[in-house]
This record gives sequence, C-alpha cells and structure tokens, in this order.
Amino acid sequence: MNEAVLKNARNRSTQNQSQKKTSGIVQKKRMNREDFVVKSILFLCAMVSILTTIGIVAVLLVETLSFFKDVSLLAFLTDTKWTPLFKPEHFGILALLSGSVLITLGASLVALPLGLMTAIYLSEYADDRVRRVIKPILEVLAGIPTIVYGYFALTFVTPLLRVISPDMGVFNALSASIVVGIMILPMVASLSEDAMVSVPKSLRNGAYSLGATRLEVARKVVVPAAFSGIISSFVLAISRAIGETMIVTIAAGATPKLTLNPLESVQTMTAYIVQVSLGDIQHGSIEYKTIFAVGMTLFILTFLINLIAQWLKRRFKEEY
Amino acid sequence: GQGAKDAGATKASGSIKIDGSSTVFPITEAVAEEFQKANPNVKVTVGVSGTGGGFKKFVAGDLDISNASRTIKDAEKTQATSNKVDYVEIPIAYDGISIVVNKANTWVDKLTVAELKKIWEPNSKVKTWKDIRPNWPAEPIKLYGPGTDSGTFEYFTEAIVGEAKKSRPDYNQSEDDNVLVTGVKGDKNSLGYFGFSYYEENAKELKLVPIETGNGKTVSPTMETIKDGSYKPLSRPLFIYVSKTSLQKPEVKSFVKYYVENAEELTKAVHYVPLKKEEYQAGLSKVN
Amino acid sequence: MGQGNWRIRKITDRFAKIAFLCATLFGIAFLGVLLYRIVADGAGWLNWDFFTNFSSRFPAKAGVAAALVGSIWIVLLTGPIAFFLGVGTALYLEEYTKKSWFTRLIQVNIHNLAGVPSIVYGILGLAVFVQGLMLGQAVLAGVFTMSLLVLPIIVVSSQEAIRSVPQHMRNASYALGASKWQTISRVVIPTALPNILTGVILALSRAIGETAPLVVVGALTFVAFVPASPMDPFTVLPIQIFNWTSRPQDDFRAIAAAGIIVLLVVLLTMNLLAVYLRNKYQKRY
Amino acid sequence: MSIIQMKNVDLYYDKHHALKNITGEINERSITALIGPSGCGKSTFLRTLNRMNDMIQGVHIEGEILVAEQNIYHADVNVENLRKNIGMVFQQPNPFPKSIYDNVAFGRRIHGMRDRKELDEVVEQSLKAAALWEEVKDILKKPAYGLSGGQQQRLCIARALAVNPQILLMDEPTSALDPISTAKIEELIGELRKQYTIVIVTHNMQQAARISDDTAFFLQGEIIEFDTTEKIFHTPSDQRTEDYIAGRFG
Amino acid sequence: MSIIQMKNVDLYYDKHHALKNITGEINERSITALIGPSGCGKSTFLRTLNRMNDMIQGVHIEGEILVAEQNIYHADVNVENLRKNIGMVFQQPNPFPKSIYDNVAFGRRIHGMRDRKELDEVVEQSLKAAALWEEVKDILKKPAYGLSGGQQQRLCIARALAVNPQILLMDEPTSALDPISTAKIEELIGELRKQYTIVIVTHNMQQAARISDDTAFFLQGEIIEFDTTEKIFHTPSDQRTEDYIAGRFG
Ligand SMILES: Nc1ncnc2c1ncn2[C@@H]1O[C@H](COP(=O)(O)OP(=O)(O)OP(=O)(O)O)[C@@H](O)[C@H]1O
Ligand SMILES: Nc1ncnc2c1ncn2[C@@H]1O[C@H](COP(=O)(O)OP(=O)(O)OP(=O)(O)O)[C@@H](O)[C@H]1O
Ligand SMILES: [Mg+2]
Ligand SMILES: [Mg+2]
Ligand SMILES: O=P([O-])([O-])[O-]
Repeated sequence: MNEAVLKNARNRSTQNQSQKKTSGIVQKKRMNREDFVVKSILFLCAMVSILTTIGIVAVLLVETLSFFKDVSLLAFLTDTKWTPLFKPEHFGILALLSGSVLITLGASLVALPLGLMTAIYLSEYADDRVRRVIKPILEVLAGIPTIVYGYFALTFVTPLLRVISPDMGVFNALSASIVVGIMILPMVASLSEDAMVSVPKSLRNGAYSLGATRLEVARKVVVPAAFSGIISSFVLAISRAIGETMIVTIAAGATPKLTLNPLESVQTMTAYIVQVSLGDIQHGSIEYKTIFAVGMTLFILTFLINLIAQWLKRRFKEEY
Repeated sequence: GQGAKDAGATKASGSIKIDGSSTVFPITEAVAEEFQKANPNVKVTVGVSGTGGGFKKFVAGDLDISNASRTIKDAEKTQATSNKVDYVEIPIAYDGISIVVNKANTWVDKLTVAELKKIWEPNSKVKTWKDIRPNWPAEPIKLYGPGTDSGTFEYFTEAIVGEAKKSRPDYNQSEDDNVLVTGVKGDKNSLGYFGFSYYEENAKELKLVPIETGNGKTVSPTMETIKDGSYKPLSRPLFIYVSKTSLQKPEVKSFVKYYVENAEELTKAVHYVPLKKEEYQAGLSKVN
Repeated sequence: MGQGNWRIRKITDRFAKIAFLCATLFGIAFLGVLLYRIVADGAGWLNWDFFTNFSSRFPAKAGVAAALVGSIWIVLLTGPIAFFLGVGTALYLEEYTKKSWFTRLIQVNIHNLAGVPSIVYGILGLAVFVQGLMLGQAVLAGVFTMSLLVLPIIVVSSQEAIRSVPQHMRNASYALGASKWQTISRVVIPTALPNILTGVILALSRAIGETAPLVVVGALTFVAFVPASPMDPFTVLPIQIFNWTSRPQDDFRAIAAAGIIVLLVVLLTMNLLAVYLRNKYQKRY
Repeated sequence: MSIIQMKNVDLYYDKHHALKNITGEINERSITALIGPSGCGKSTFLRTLNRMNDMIQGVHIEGEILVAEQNIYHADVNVENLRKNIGMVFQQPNPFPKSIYDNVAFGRRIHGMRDRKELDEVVEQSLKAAALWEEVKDILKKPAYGLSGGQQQRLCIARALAVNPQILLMDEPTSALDPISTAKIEELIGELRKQYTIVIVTHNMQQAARISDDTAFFLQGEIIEFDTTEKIFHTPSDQRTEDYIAGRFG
Repeated sequence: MSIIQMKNVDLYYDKHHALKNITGEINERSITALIGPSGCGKSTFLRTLNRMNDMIQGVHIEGEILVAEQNIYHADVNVENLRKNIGMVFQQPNPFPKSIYDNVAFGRRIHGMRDRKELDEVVEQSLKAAALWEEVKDILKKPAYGLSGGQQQRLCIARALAVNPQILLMDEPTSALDPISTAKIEELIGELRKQYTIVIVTHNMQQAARISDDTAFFLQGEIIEFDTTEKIFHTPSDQRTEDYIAGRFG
C-alpha cells in the first residue's frame, strides 16, 4: 500500500510542479461566463412567471376598471344577487364568493386531512414497496378529466348523499366539494409525502430512541420539519379547488346564490367565468366584462390566501 | 341513408375554419364529416367556443363560418363592418324547447303560456305547485333550466316572459342539458326546460308537458309541430354565418352548398328539426 | 408515567395507523369505483377503429385519432417546456437570490398563479400566443398556454425539493472546487429530482385533463385529420370527451367512457416514466 | 448479574450477513465497550438492543435478546417503552430542528410531562449532566442548529438523559467532542454507572480501557472475544484481538 | 516558508463574533493542527481558508488571508480554483447520494476529466490512499449510503484526494474512524506532508502531538498560542494552553 501511495504522491508532485508554473493556487477569476449565462437564463425563466402575472393582472385590471365605470363598486360588494345575464341585472359578487368559499372549504376539509394522513401513512408507516405502488396510483386521481368527476358526483355521490339526506337538491355544493376534494387529494398527499421523506432519517431515529411512537414521530418531528412543503402542497391544492369549474358546474349546478348551506345549488366564481367565456355572450359587452371583475376578485382572494400561507411558513418553519 | 350524397367538387382542397355555438355543432359536425369524406383534400375544422366566442373570431376575420344559436348582435355587426368582414346569414335548423316534469308527476297535464310566465317571471310568487293551479299539490316546485348565457335561455325568456333574459334567478341552472335531464329525473317536484333532442333521447324517463297556446290549442313538440311552426312559441332557429370573402374560395362555397343541400337529412340524423324546403332554397340562393 | 399513559399512547398510535391507512385506502377505493364505472361503460367500445377513426355523428364510427395525437402533442411538448421553465425558476429563486422583497414578490406571484382559473390562461394565451405571436390556433399556442398553466405546480414543488437538499451536500461539492452551476446540476438537481418529478407528474396530469383554456386558445372539436406538426390545428381528448358527454344519445356517453380510458392510458404511460425515474433516484438520507 | 443476554443473534441486511451468531451477556450497572474496525457491525449490534433496526427496511434478525429476562423480540413487547428505558446517543449529532429547550424536553413531553416547572427542572438537570448548561443557559430558546458540532452532540446526550433511561447505548458519543467535553462526559458516564447499564461503542482504545468494565471485540460481524476489559487489554486469548489492540493509538 | 498568512482576521455570524483578530502563518509542506475546546471556532477558521464560509448567510469577514502571497478575499479571486487546490474533509461524512465510484470521480469530472480509464485510475488510487479500496472494490457501483459511518468518512477523504489539492483542510477527519483506519489515514497524512500543506482540526491530543509540525490553540474565537507542536506540548507559554493540554486524555 505504501508504495502505491508513494507512487501516487510522486505522480502528483511532478504534476503539481508543472502545474505551478501555469496556475497558482490563487488564480484570477476568469470571466465567469458560465455562471453569468446560467444565472441569466434562470432569471429569464423566473421572468416568465412575472410576465404571466403582469399579463393576467393587466388583462384583468383594464377590463375590471371599465366594468366599474358601469357598475358601482359598492353594489358589487354589497348586493346579494348575481344576475348580470338577467333582467333585472344585479352584480353582487357575494353570491359567487359564497359559492367559491363553500366549495373550496368543503374540498379542503376533505383533501387536507385525508391528504396529510395519506402522506403520513406513506412516508412513516408503509413499506417502501407499498409506497412505490400506492403513490402513483393515487396520482392517477389528479389526471382524471374533471368532467368525469363531475358526472361521478352527479350520478354516484349525490344519490348516495340523498339516501342520507333525502331532501337535498340534485345539484348541491356538498357533493361537488367532496369530489373536488378527492381530485386535489393527490396534490396534498404526494407533495406532502415528498416533503416528509426529505426529512433526514437521523431525526426520526433521535425521536424513536427516546421512546416515541410512530404517531409521535410523525406529528412532532416529521410534520414540523416538513412544514414548509406541507403548506405549499396545501396552497397548491386549495388553489386548484378554487380554480375548478367542470365538477362544480355539473354537480352543483350554475346557480349563483348567497348561501353557506352545502345542500343547495351554487355557482363559483371560476365556474361563472368559464360559463360566460364559452357561451353566447357577445364579447366586449358589459356582461362579458363581468368575468374580469370576477377574475380580479378571485386574484385578490388567492393573494390573501397566499399571504397567510407565507406567514404560516415563516412563523412555524423548522430548518434542518 | 346516411346522408352521403354526392358532394360535387371532389377536386377541392384547402381548409375551412368553423367555430361557434355548441348547439349547432352536432349538425355542422355531421355535415363536415360527410363533406370531408367526399373531399379528403379539404381540411374542415369545427370548434366549440360558444356563439359569442365564435362571433368574436368571425368578426375579426379569423373564421370562414360561424355557428350561431342566435342572430348577430349590433355591436358584433359594427365590429364586422370595421374589420371589413361581410357575411351571409343562413338558417339551417330549428331547436325546439321542451318543457318536462318528473315521470312521477301525475297532476300536470298541460301548461299555458301565461302559467309558464307566472312561474318564470322575475319576482315570481310561485313556490309550490298549488300556486299555479289551486287543485295541484302544495309541494314545493323545483325548477331546472339552462345557464343564463345559453341561447335556449335567451329564447325561452323572450318567448315566455316577454323580454330576453328576464327570469327569476332562483332555479337550478346547468350549462349541460344532460345534467338538467338528470336533475328533472331525480326530483319528483321538478319542472324544467331544455333542448328538444334531449327530451327525445330520454322520453321514457321524462314526462313532456304540452303547451296551450293563445287560441286554446294544445301542442306538444314533435318534429312536425316544430317544423310547421305550430309549436309556438318555443322553437328557435339555428344559423350559420358565412364570410363573403371565404365564399370566394371554392372549397368554402362547395361546403356551404353541400351543407344547405344536405341539412334536412343530417339535421334529422342528429335529432334537430329541419327547416322547410323553401327555407333551404332561400338559403342556397344567398350562396349562389 | 403509569401504565395508563402507555396504553393511551399505544392505542392512539394503533388508531392513528388505522386512520392513516383508511385515509389512503379511501382515495384508492374512490379511484377503484370511478375506474370500474368508466371501464364498465366504455371498455366495450374500445377497438382498433376507435383509435383510427375521427369524430363522427355515429357513435359506432366515432374515434379518437385526432384527439389522441393532439393530446400526445400537447403533453410531449408541454412537459419539457414546463419542466425547463419551472425548474429554472425554482433554481433561480432558491439558489441564485437572497431573500428580498423582490424574490418574495415573485414567490407570492407564483403561488398566486396557481389559483388563477385555467380559462384566464386561455384568454391570455389567445391574446399573446394566438394573436400576439401569430401562432394561430395551432398546437404550439396550446402548448405554451398549458406550460404557463402548470408552471406554478412545477415551480412550487421544485422549490420545496431543492430546499430539502441538505446543505452539507452542497458544501461537499463546493469544497471540491465545483462552480455554482456544477454543484446545482450535478448534486442539487439529481438529489431533488424525485420530488421535482412528483411536481411534473401532477402538472402533466393537469395538462392532459384541461379543456377550457384550450378551447379559448382555439382547440377544435371536429378535426378529421391528424395534426402532423406543432403548427397544425388540433383537438385533444378531454374536449372530445366533453363533447360526447354533452350529446343527448346514451351511446355517446359510452364512447366518452372509452375516450376516458384512452386518456387514462396516455396519462399512465406518461407517468410511468416519471414514476420510474422517481423511484430510481429516491433515496432516504 | 446480567441484564442483557444475547443468544445466537444473526442479523441480515437483505442478503448481507452483518451480525453472526452473537452470544453473550451484558452486566447490570456496568460499562461495556464495543470495539473493532470500521464496518464490523458495532453500530448494527448496538441498534439490535433497543430494536432501532426495526426502522431499517430489509433487516432480518434471528436468535434472542433478553433484557431483564424478557425477549425483546417477542411479539407483544412494548417497543416504545423499551426504547424509553434504553436510551441512545448516536454517532452523529442529530438534534431536532427545534429550540435547545424543546430538544431536551422532547422525550419527557411525549411521555406525558406537561408541567412547565418540572420540565424546566429536567432540562436544566440534563443539560448540566451533559456538561452543556453553562454554554446554553441563556439561549435555551435558540435553535439547536446554531450550536457547534460538539455542542450538538452534548445536546443529544442531554436529550437522551432527560427521559431517565435504565440502559444507555452510546455510539461513539465523544468522537466529535474535544478533550474537555470528553472528560466531562466520561466523568458523567462514570457517575451513571452507579445506577445505569451503559453500552458504548468507541474507537478510542484508551477510552475503552479507561472507563469500561467489559469489552467486546467485533470483527466482520462476529464477536471474537468478550471478556473483562482487564483481560481483553492485557491478556487477550485471541491473536486477532491482540493484533487489533496492539495497533492502537487512538 | 509560509504558504498561508492570516492578518487580523475577524469573523462574525451576524452579530456573533466567532473569530477574533486571528494572525499567523502556516508553513508550506507541513502539518498544522488546530486544537481547542468545542465551539472555540476551529471549524469556522478552517472554512475561512477555502472560503467555504461564503456559503453561510450573514457571515462577515474582516482582515486578510494570503495564500501564496495573494489575498484570497480579493474580489477577483477564482473561488472554484481556490477550492480545487485547497481540498477539504468535513467533520461529518457527507457523501453524495450517488454510487461510490461517482462520489470519488465527482471532483475530477467537474474539472473536465472524461476518459473512463483515467477516471478508473484516479478512483482506484484515491480509494487506496484513503484505505478504503479493499472494502469497496467490488461494490463501486453501489450507493455510498450503504457504507458504515467510518467507511463514509474515508470515502469523503478519497473524494477530496482525487482532485489533487495542494493544501488539504481536514476537520476531525478521523473522529469517526476506528484505530486501524485512523492509523492508515495518519500514515497517509505523513506521506502527504512531503508535498502538501495540511491543516487539521483534531480533538485528539495524541494525534496532534504525533503528526503535526505546528499547533494552534484556539479559545473562544482567539488563537491563544500558535507555535511548533514541540513547544506547545512541552513548554507552552500560556497558562491556558498548559491547562488544556494537561487535561488531556483523548
Ligand atoms: N442500513 C444498512 N443497509 C445495508 N448495509 C448496512 C446498513 N448499515 C450498515 N450496513 C453494513 O453493515 C456492516 C456493519 O455496519 P455498522 O454500521 O454496524 O459498522 P460499525 O462497526 O458501526 O462501523 P463504524 O465504526 O464505521 O461506524 C457494514 O458492512 C455496513 O456496510
Ligand atoms: N452557521 C453558524 N451560524 C451561527 N453561529 C455559528 C455557525 N456555525 C458556528 N457557529 C458558532 O460559532 C462558534 C464556533 O463554532 P465552530 O463550529 O467553529 O466550533 P468548533 O471549534 O469547530 O467546535 P467543535 O469542536 O465542536 O466542532 C460556536 O459558538 C458556534 O455556535
Ligand atoms: Mg458505527
Ligand atoms: Mg468543529
Ligand atoms: O353554445 P351556445 O352559444 O349555443 O349556447
């Protein structure tokens, strides 16, 4: 072994000496073009999302402002009816807002706990082989066209629910929100699971060796350490729920209504936007402009949700 | 027959862009399918971005043909003019609006236009069946109807309530007629309206409500009553709008001709109601 | 710490395990029922003609040729573009910037984009790609629109993935004289890849199922030819499926189910690669 | 009197046979040192004693390990209770991403202690026992990750001590510590010996010789020799043991 | 002849003053040991020499460090090249989640070596130099995470050696190693001294005494004494140095 090392060392010394003439230890920085190019490219990537936002905000803002030339902001915020396509016209965003809140809340109540529990099961309890199979299976749920979910809600879930509560409507927010919840479930489950798996094993070992049960390890070590990732998954999932249209349109109907009763038919802001943009309405008319006002409201809503999420992350983040 | 009459200009090539109404789509699709078969070198494409979305592209000059479940609006006309898009409007079929109730509904035999108006007008007092006719049960009435931006809604309100888009808002709306069918089927106290073809397909599970028109006659929607105009006032015409510039292209011209010539047969095939022969003739003359 | 405490903790643990398992099985059971219904409705309609035929007014003659190829085009092009943009953005945010108001702004922005309804992307895509860049109603316009739509999912999941790469791994690389980009490309990305891929799977799953934005951008419903290049007009499976389900005839709903089966097969095939790579690179450390 | 008995223990990582027919006894209130070259299975063996190997996929164990006469691999053993009573300190410091205080209080909290005063008391005692109190008493609420490597390791020792284990498993607990801290920990271990049973993996022959009562010498998954430290270090019966010890510097 | 010169180096972690007015010289082709109690700043100091502290947010450095007469904190220093020439082995093994082979080949690959044969050669030489070749030569394609702690640390040493550094910084490189591996590494360090400059943090006084030419004693961020190892260990000028050395066992 010594000889090998020596030989190796000797090789190196000759190499070093020849190297020394050309390059010292401390070299002038070469024009570090690579890092500059990379950084620029990545910056451009990031700019795409900025530009997209600017584009979206610009589109929304211009049309929204022109919308508010015709409709008073006060009426928009306080009227309880939303009938822009009716005579008499009402522009009370609350009726759509309550639909969005109802569906999103319901879907979150289904998806966040179930998704987190699934993630915990997969990352903390399940055998690796089981995990590798179940995770992609669950992810199929994210790829099923929403129209399928919609009909499933209408023709399977609703009748099931009506067995329990016979006088609920054929169109109701409950059925829609359950199914939206299922649709976003894999987003929560998969992304949270990833965050949990990334928590170093040594942390788990530390807790197990103190006599913690699996549940305690999951709750007190893994979940807090993976908090940032979990919140991100929640936000993505909630965003998707807010943005969902087809399921809601099919299973909850398209009836804007100021109600928080999940057994009634509602319409969400996004469903309304799709309805109008793919309908009979003449583009450029006041009725058409409503979709931008609604879109703007939605944008502000998701913005608020994101601010809360950011705050939560900063407040509870644990770095390892 | 499956409608594949001789398509004439088999040598035609090029592309034909069509977009617009979802209601008209099945007819245009049927025509396009047959025309395409006979003219493999012509690429016919049909989109479904709604009558409004279709017109938006049409008046900008992006389309050859726009499917429409209503006539073009003034503002759209203005845009067309400013973009130098000249067009012809060709009616191609009728869509009947059928009023239906649940199969288990034993009391409704017919409804008058006035009763329908009473049910559907804004601020309607009708909450139970009894509010319509005193001898009907005091069960709450559940209303189903199409979404507020559909042509059906606009036409129905105009015909029944008297002014387009005037309607009570508190009914179960859905964009999708199949969903309405499911709704009416699932609710004993339901009453709904939607496209005639959706009733036809589900006739066994729904109960059709005949309408008593002004002069005391009662009519149900059928191919015949819609076609001859006796199912008043609930049948509406469907159109295609063809750009005149596009009509100069031989493939578009032969397509439109083919469309009008075969509309009667193909309309029936997709469960819409064809126009009268002379109406098609009138359409054809606009093309030539 | 008497026996009582132990028993409660044990029972809680047991119960939790069962609850977690049930939660997992719930999703799977749901999927099972859903798939069963789809397959029961649609399997009978699957035959070779279904793959080679175009849209038709006769259920028996209707097929998915154009829609299938359109969907494949969309997914194959959206995948790489969204991956590149998404991972690039995530890297920029996580590795190349200090926390500042500007990065926080970008951050909130991206999260926000996730909540923008897809149809709004369609409206944007119509204005920017179809009309602005004059792409017309082509596959490429759809691809760009979809890429923007799924971007937030990839960015957010990639950011989390990159963040969970332990610092000591980066240190090891820097200490060997690796440049920043070398460290990122050879240590950070491979280590984060499994989690990035989860984002990609979810993003593409979304891309393959979307209808509304594509319709606005100009995807068609009746196309009787196969799009041969990204500049051709196109349709996609969900649009075809949507159209079929909205027909009055029952048979169309059955072939819609057959269409859904095809779509799911495309989705699974596409996920399979990502899942394979994910499993290959996934290591617990 | 022996508190732990190993009877023909074999352990496999999938196919890799990492522990081979381990048999022997560990005495109560004594310090047992495990020595041997890197990769010989010391850590693996240590983990069998509190069933931490359960966590590793593909591990398969044969044979019996009795702790206080009970086979800890029996189906109805309360593993959490076992681990509470058999504390462990790892080769690499692994504090939780929490504050220093929460790290030390962690074990007690999960075992049901809620009272703030009691917890304060436990935290202080444990940190003192781990020779860390003076350095951190003013920054108890700061994250543990701000500490140096050695401080982190002492924090982990404090965390293990906080739950009052009866047996303490230590996997090279002082390898990251400076002499002064090492001295303190060794002193502490000496104190603990009076009530506790300690099993310690060490690469430091002097340390083994200095603090342990018994020593087991591992080689390639086998126990070559297991006897009093006196015997192992002065009159080993196996040539390989002698060779290993002779090559000592540590 | 000195190759590294520190001139009034101060380092802050945000407000925490971790290195205070460090001044001194490190001789070429010699071994310099850094000793001192846990948390005194040894690792921090070591990291200033190859600018690894650049990676930590909130670090602020004052003063100058000259390597081969050049201030390495000058704005136009090529940091990557600096780090290539100043290798580093960390306190805790930190292999990449790659195969053993890819771990060792990593550095060479990023510096442009593509030829498979050459790489094979480098990998083998480096693993041999780090006394790991025999154990892993048949499992080069296996992930590095399957190795034991000690094996992982030797792998990290092999990885550092593979890029032919001129200066080698080692942060307690043998703290996770058994005596046999430690002996091999020390032997290797002895060999390397002939051509290379080595700076090594160690908690092991014997090790410092045995292998180093010079020794710096750190206490609370300051260098208390920096002199030949001979002098430090036998006739220290500062009382604190004497106290620390006297309390030795390690
Ligand atoms: N999780 C694991 N999976 C597979 N093999 C493992 C695992 N952990 C350890 N091994 C193998 O088992 C053997 C014993 O490892 P162990 O960690 O017990 O050694 P050790 O004696 O503690 O070494 P060191 O002194 O270096 O810590 C080694 O060959 C190692 O590669
Ligand atoms: N990243 C950091 N952020 C803030 N403070 C730090 C950081 N790293 C180290 N410190 C602090 O700086 C001081 C010196 O730490 P350093 O790691 O250099 O000690 P050390 O001498 O190497 O100790 P040990 O022998 O335990 O490894 C300690 O008080 C430590 O808490
Ligand atoms: Mg070990
Ligand atoms: Mg240190
Ligand atoms: O799609 P429509 O415009 O016919 O409702």
